[in-house]
Amino acid sequence: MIGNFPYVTVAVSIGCGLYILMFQKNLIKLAIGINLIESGINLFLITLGYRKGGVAPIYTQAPAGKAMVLPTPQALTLTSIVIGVATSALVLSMAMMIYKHYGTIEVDKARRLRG
Amino acid sequence: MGILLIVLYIFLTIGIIFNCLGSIGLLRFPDVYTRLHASTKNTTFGSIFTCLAVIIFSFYQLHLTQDSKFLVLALHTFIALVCLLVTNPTGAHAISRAAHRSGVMPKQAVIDQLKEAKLK
Amino acid sequence: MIDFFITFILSLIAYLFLTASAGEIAGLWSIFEVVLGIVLSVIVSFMATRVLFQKRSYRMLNPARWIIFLIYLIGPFFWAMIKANIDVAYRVITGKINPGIVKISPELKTDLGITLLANSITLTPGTLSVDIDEETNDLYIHWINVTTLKPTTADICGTFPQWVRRIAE
Amino acid sequence: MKKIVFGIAFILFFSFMLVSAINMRPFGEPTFSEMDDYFIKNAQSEVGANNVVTSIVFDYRGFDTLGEATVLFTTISGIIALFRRVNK
Amino acid sequence: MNEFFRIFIIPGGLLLLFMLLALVRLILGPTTPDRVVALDTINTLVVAGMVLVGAAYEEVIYIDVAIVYALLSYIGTLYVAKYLEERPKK
Amino acid sequence: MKLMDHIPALIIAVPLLAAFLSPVVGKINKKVVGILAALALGFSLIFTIILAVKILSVGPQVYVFGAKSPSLTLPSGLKFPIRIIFQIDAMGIFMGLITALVSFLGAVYSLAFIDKNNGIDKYYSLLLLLAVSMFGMELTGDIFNFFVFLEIASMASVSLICYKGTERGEPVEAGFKYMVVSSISALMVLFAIGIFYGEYDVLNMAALASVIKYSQLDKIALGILVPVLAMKAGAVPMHMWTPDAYSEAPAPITMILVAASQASLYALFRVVFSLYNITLNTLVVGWIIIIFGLLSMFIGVTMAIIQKDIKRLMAYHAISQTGYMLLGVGVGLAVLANPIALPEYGITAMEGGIFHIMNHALYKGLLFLTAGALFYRTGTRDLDKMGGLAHSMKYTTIFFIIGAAAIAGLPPFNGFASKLLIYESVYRFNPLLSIIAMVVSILTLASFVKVFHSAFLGPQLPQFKEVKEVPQSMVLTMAVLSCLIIFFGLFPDLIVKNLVHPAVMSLIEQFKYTGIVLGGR
Amino acid sequence: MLGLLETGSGFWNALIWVIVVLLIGAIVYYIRNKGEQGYKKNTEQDKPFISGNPESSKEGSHVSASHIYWGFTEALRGYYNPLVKMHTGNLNDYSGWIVIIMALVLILVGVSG
Amino acid sequence: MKEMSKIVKNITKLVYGFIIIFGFYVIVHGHLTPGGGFQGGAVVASAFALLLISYGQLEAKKLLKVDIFSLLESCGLTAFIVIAFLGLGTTFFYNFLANSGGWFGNAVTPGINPGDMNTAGVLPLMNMAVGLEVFAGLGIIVLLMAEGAEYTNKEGEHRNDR
Amino acid sequence: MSSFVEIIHLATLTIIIIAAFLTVVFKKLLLAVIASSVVSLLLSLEFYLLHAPDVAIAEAAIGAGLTMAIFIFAIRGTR
Repeated sequence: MIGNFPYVTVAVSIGCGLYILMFQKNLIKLAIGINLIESGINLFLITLGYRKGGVAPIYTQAPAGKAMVLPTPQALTLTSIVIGVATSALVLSMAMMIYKHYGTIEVDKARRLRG
Repeated sequence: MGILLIVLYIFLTIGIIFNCLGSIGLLRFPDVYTRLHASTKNTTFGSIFTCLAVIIFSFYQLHLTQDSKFLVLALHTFIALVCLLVTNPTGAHAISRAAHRSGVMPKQAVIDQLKEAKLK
Repeated sequence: MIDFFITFILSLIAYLFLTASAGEIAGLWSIFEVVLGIVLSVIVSFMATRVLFQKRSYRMLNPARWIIFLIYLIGPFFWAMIKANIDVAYRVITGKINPGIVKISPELKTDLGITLLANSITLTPGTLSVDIDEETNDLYIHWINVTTLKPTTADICGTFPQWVRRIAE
Repeated sequence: MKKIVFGIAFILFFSFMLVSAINMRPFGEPTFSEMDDYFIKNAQSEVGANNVVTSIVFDYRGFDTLGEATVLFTTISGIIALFRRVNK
Repeated sequence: MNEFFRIFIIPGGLLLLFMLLALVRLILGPTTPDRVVALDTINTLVVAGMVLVGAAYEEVIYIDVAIVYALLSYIGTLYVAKYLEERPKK
Repeated sequence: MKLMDHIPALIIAVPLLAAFLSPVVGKINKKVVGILAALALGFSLIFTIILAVKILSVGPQVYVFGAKSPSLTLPSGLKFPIRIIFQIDAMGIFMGLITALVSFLGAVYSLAFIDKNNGIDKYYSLLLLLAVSMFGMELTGDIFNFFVFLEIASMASVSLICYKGTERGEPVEAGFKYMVVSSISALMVLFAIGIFYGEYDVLNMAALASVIKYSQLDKIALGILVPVLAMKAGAVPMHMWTPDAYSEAPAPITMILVAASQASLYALFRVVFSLYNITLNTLVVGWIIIIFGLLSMFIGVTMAIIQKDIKRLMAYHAISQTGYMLLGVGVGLAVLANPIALPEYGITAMEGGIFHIMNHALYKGLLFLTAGALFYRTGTRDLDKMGGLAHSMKYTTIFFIIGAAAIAGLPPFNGFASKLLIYESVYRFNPLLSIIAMVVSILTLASFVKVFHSAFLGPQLPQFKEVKEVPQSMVLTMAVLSCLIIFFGLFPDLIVKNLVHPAVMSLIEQFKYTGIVLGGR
Repeated sequence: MLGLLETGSGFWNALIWVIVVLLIGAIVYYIRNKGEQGYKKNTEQDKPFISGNPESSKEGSHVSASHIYWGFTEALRGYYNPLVKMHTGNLNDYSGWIVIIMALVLILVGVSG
Repeated sequence: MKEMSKIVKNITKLVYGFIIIFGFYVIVHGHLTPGGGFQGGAVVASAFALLLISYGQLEAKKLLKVDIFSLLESCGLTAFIVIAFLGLGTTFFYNFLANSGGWFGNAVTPGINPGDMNTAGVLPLMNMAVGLEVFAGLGIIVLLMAEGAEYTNKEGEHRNDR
Repeated sequence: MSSFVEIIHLATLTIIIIAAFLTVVFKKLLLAVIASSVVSLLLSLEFYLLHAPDVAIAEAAIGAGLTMAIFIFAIRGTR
């Protein structure tokens, strides 16, 4: 019934992020776009590790007699989440500095480097 | 067991009904403040009852099986409930204050003494 | 110093509450857990003492106040909450509202008291605390069903101010 | 003009993503799970941790975690360097 | 399916489904505070739903997530409220 | 010896420890930080050389993190490795040598170049982290670990590009652009990793290479990985970040950034050769890489001719030189499945391309350093405002001539040797490509004549009367690079036979790469 | 032999090249020495002339960078104009090109099978 | 950044300590319950964000110092890598304490168990080190960005000059 | 019964998709940030439902508290 709907969600999320990066003109919006792609990929990794009828791979007071979902993607996603927050922090502080120097955060106007 | 189950079902039903009413109120009411009334009160109240259901049931299981995990379940659910009780009204207060200061005025208001007072 | 100690005890209680499970001490905690909890509580006390005790008031240390607080929570507060929810449910279904923002002066002195009152008001019949006057502790309240244009404190929050005064002042 | 080209490319790429999403193995049924089954089975005896995820994060793939902590450190160094005031 | 699952999954699921109603307000909401209220409602529902679903799965450790969620969604709400409060009036 | 076994870990761990300590050291004494960084990178260089000698004499090395012994890749009863493994073959250590050399020299050059304001400790710790991340990308054998190091590399390089951003807006803008494109690329790499993991439940590259099937999803992963890594290396038409970033970064950082983009180039080769090898359609993918190379060469050099900013001009040349590497290796890939053409000219083309990586790092580093020296003394990067600097900066002039001759492919410098290898072998593949490469070489010479003329020649300008030669440590760094360039130019056969040829063979022979980890299969 | 690099269809040896260059240099120096040496320093004989005219002042003779290769860029105007216009410095274009190339490579890889 | 209303401030007072102790609980129980260094560190850092938002910048700056956080961050990372170095007798990142019987060295009973704190070797130590690093690091990010917002926006340009 | 779990999955994923679209559509930055925070919070719920509580805690802590905070600082800084 659920089919491959999680994967479709992943594709839509990444697509929305790329759309923002390609067509929208605000630097902070671009950071949101990167965040969106990030969330899509995190969901992708976790979805890969899901096993139907499984429980979390933690033995502390777990319900008896059930399979466990795959733990590796969870470890990878943990890494990826922290990297994501680091990325957005850096991007946003750079956007603030650009505003400080240029007085604008529009992509069209903040382009002194060209040619 | 029978009485317990009935109590449980009653609690869960109350919880669901009030949460549902909160969500519907969020849709039906005309402005921010009245929506806050619906969402804050009703969802908090509903959540109290669902959490209470879980706590009661886990105490019953603890009594039945003497397994320490049900104690943990009850305690942690209680903590979650307390967090919800503390944070929800404060959040509502913050939103309503911000809304009023950012210029969103209540609709169909018969009286607005705050606007008259004009804090800062 | 006493601030530090109180924070320490409170955080230790919170920690032990969180970690209660099987173990040697009282059947709930292992020794290692408790030792670790003490160490962590000391660290937390270093971080949180200055936040928790900005004004040196130890009024809340009296156990009698805690009991009154519990009674208040279970008794009048919970009853008012039930009333509030049925009231709001009625309004959600029928859509009858008559809102307005009114001002009341509960004349509470302490910060904790006014906080408690404001949060109680938010969760009880037809009222929502919108803003607070920082000097005089007057509350501005959004009232969903305005009956009088000049309400008294009792109109809006019933007996709450008395309870709060008993608890926090 | 440029927007049209970008739009076409975006639609193409997006359709590729959708194709790969539909071609992915069915949701919730991993085909191979040799590595993860090893982790689930042996984490308790080898590392001694109940939480398999933590034992992967800090033991089996501990070097990744070092890298991850380094990413955070790098970012913070960068932000401090960016917001520093130059003393002249 | 054990007893827990049978009792708790349907209420939990229903609570999570009510999010869709709040989402409508998030889409429609004429002003920003309306949308924040919708966000707040979603958060409360999610916390309650998480507790129920965790109980249904009989996984006591899952409740920690609900606590974190309850505490931290409040911070997000405060941030938005603070921003709205300080926004210069037009 | 016990310590010998742990060298692969120490290469990374020592600079990392120094990077973590440098904020603390910087609080105590600001001057020591630079020396600490140079010292740590010097250790890394020594370790890398020891490791290189070991690898070239004994064979590829592995290092398993956290296992019961450093070479225990497979616990009993498993087909695939479960821990993170450093698998270092000739290609990896070749890139590692470049990185170690370039980052060490960059740290030494920075001692005098960067003024001692309150961000100095952050500068050195970021420089160390950039070096660490490059080592990690080159030595690691785990695909997710590669992603982590890629992310560190982009963060560190962005922060360093923005280092001057407190005063001017342009560095921040360049950094922002680089950050956005590199995070897109890193996320896409992660997506591809997810696809691989979902299909095979394996994260080790060698194990992945042994099971890969080139199915529909593998094709999509390839189609994502190739452009994204080519973008990080600066291939046209995704090169636009390169001139911005290279021209706005401080000079020693630009030198290291060149090496960093070559690390992504290395990753591209690793993906195409070691991961897929002949399972993929070599002709198509080879031609895709060749076309990237051609476009990069031609557009890079033509854009360079019209630039007025000296570092921007050199940045476009960096793009153009990247094209040579892509061309050489692309030809090698295109004939990979052809057992006749491969030994006849394919291997030679790849030798040319990979030898060019090292040469490029050396002479482009030297050129950026001379540009930095000019900026250090004159305070401008605009060629219109310079002139007559040969009168006052004799050493810099000589180093610039050496670098320019090397990049233009004049004999007897090292650029000629690698370009000759590429020309001759590519001519056998397709004569047109070879001719285009030669034309590009001529245009390169032309544009450097322009720089030389307008910056160094001419009468001494009045505003530069006070200009002196740059400080000792900067001259020393440039002298070391020049000596290496001349040495490589005079004895290219030593390098090609001992370093480049094993590197090429380790790329081509996939079973060797998988055999390190999975046991000779 | 030291320095001998096999290139597939020939060889390259930098040492031989250097020796040849040195030899040629020696020959050139020798021929140059054969020439007449009878001019005196700091006289009319020593002065440079450009096309028979005396050299103009040094400051004026320096050609600044943007004027070098003016003819080249002018002749290739049709090539340069679109190329320079392509380098807009607009961040949307940067990401757009990546997506375009990814789509193209995906199509090529997918079609070729 | 000004302070918020009295109600929010008072609630912050109560919740702040609880969030921190909860974050520490998540950190040290990383090998038993969901959580670990990163999650717990993020929770603790959120407490700092809460303090910052409700008390305003001037007040929060008295309580939270960037320099101290920077030092703590370096300490955490150095501790992490030193623990990794200590395993160098066998390999880098070797878990030398697990199943050794000493500190954190109890053997765990296989299968489902209520969880013993005293297990898992170096994992709790690493959790603590990473937790220290992460909460200090994210705290620095929040503080610096709050300060940077005052520094870069137009109104704050003249007002806020350290 | 377990098909009910699938319905919950579907609802959560649908909300994620809608919120992602809203992120694109909203022109005001604050609204876009709110929508992206909805994405991140619901993602946390989805992780929870997929039995990844470790990741759910991380996503809730970082997505709800910190990402919101730094985004709002950035909006304040560029005003």
